[in-house]
Amino acid sequence: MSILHTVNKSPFERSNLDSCLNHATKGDAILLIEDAVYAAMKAGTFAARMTDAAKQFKVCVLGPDLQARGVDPAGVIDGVAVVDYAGFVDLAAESNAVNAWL
Amino acid sequence: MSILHTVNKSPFERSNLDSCLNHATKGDAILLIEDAVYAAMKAGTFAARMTDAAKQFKVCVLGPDLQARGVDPAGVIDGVAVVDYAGFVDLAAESNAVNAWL
Amino acid sequence: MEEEYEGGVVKKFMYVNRKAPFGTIYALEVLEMVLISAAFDQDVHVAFLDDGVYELKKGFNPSVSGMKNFSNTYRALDGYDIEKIYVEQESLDERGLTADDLVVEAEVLSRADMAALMAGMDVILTA
Amino acid sequence: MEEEYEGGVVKKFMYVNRKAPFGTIYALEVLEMVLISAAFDQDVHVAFLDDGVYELKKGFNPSVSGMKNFSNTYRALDGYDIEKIYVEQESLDERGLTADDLVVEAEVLSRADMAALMAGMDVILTA
Amino acid sequence: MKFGILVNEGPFNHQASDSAYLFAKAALEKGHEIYRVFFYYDGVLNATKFSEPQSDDRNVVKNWQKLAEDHKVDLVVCVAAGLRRGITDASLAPGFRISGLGQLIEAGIQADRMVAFGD
Amino acid sequence: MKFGILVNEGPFNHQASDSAYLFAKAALEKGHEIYRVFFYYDGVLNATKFSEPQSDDRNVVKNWQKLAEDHKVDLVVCVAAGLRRGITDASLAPGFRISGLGQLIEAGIQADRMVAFGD
Repeated sequence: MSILHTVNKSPFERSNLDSCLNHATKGDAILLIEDAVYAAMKAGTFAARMTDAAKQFKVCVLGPDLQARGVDPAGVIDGVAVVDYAGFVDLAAESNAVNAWL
Repeated sequence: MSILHTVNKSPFERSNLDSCLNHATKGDAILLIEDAVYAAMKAGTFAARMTDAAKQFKVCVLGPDLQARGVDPAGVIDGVAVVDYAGFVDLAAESNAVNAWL
Repeated sequence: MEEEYEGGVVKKFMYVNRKAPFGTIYALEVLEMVLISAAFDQDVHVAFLDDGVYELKKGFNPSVSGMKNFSNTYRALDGYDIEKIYVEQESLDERGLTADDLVVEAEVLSRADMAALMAGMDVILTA
Repeated sequence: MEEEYEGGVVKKFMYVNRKAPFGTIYALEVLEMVLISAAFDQDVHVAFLDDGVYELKKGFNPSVSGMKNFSNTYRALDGYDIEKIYVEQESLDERGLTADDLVVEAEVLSRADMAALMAGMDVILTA
Repeated sequence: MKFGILVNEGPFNHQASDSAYLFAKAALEKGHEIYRVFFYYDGVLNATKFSEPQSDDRNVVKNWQKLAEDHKVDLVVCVAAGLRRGITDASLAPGFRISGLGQLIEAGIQADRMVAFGD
Repeated sequence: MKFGILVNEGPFNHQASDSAYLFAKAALEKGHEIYRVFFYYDGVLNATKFSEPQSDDRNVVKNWQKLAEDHKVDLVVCVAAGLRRGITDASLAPGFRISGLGQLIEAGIQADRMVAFGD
């Protein structure tokens, strides 16, 4: 049993990502899309929290949304995987349910 | 010179109120409307920050929005004034400009 | 609401309420979703966490704005055989609320227990 | 954009950008507002703070989604005589960005200086 | 005093439009003037003539129309924002007019205070 | 595998609709089935026939219509959410159909996974 959690808001603007991290359980996957991709950046005040999360969960970030925003995939936190939309589909298919933290 | 700042989002969900408090200057008024009225409640983890803010700024909260949400005006932080829409209009008229923290 | 599902599949549905009422319509429209779901024989769970706990606060009175007061509908949920209602303890605590402030008798769960409950769902719908 | 204002009043306008680009349209539509404002002889200030600093990040490429890449428009602002562009230092720092990451040469202000600048405005427009 | 009002969000989904309307009403009741209400971003959706809210809910579009009727308030919908979102002459409710974004800037110049409501 | 998709926000103002569309396209390209796309809340605004985006921007409404045409995807707009917001037969774009909220629950039952996109 595992859940794919999707988060789409900047961690600087909203509490969605925090709430997601507080409710994900061992073995779950977390996919950062849209404005949540900023949470995957190595630099900045949120990086420590995400680096820690990447040790507990399978954390992924949507490549096309990084690219749109000019975020270099090389600047993504170690342990966070960059996936495309096909990878998003695979993550959803591999999980038992998808929980969107809107 | 003084500014009326309006904030309309819950401090638990978004960073708008924090950002407003970081940018208001001495003599400014802050009006909590819509979901930001929860920030005026005496109880809860945000109360300390608002109690402090009420010492630095003229902090007001929109009564009809408290009422809609079932928040008792008696539970509002000391130093925060409850106003109606006419009071909102007065606050806007008395300030030099209105800054909506959307 | 006459729709009836005859397929025989029973899934665990969870409707997650995380938004404050009135500032946006999500609370009301999630509630409409929950009501419709009663017509399908599914295992319905309704969860309130984060600002969603404000949706259950007693004393709503949006008469000034003319917005709908949907508070009574929460109370009527058990008439629709929707009885699995959960509220998160930490979300209440952070907002200075207790179970006595709420219009329904909900099961109060710790954050960890809420997470464990979510982990077992088949369909999770949020707004 | 042929509109011209002839009243002679000159006010201090500030357009405040606090939202990340692409996730919502606010960044793009605030920019359209700023461009239109050039036709009126007003004292225009454009401020970037909080997630708004991401709007100026180099390297936008939203080709996958087909959304408009409005990055070049920021660079073209001085062609419209819009030269008072301010970015907040603390907002950059929190997000691990520096002035070198930005597509425009903006004046970098401390949060306190940004607040002081805002305090002197006549009209503040945000989204 | 002359107020300009900016509405950034559509009806029903956000309270912004209700707040703006109640502010405008209160200002008029106190003898102030509403120079213009400008609808931008999703705010343009306040001007659809097809909205049919439930009978026990308020009618946001009608509220604006009544304000325009009773107090000759100028309700302006941004043409560019409207085109994207399907608010054009074909869907525009009576009482609103479609015009350029310059009308917002002009309201900022002419009005004594601009007050914005949004998400 | 059968996917159900829920779209909570209107076009242009939020990326949700774009993300949902690109997810659906990728799922179809991988040989999955889209059981239904359900438009709720402001998501109903994706179904307006009056949208005319600028020529250098994507056309969100047309994207959905093409998906429905090419892959027979069932695009359902919630009747109650639509009425409030002015999405009725008079404004509905071809390729979409209006129906009850039960169609969302049914999609939740029939599809192997529900994926939601919103604000």
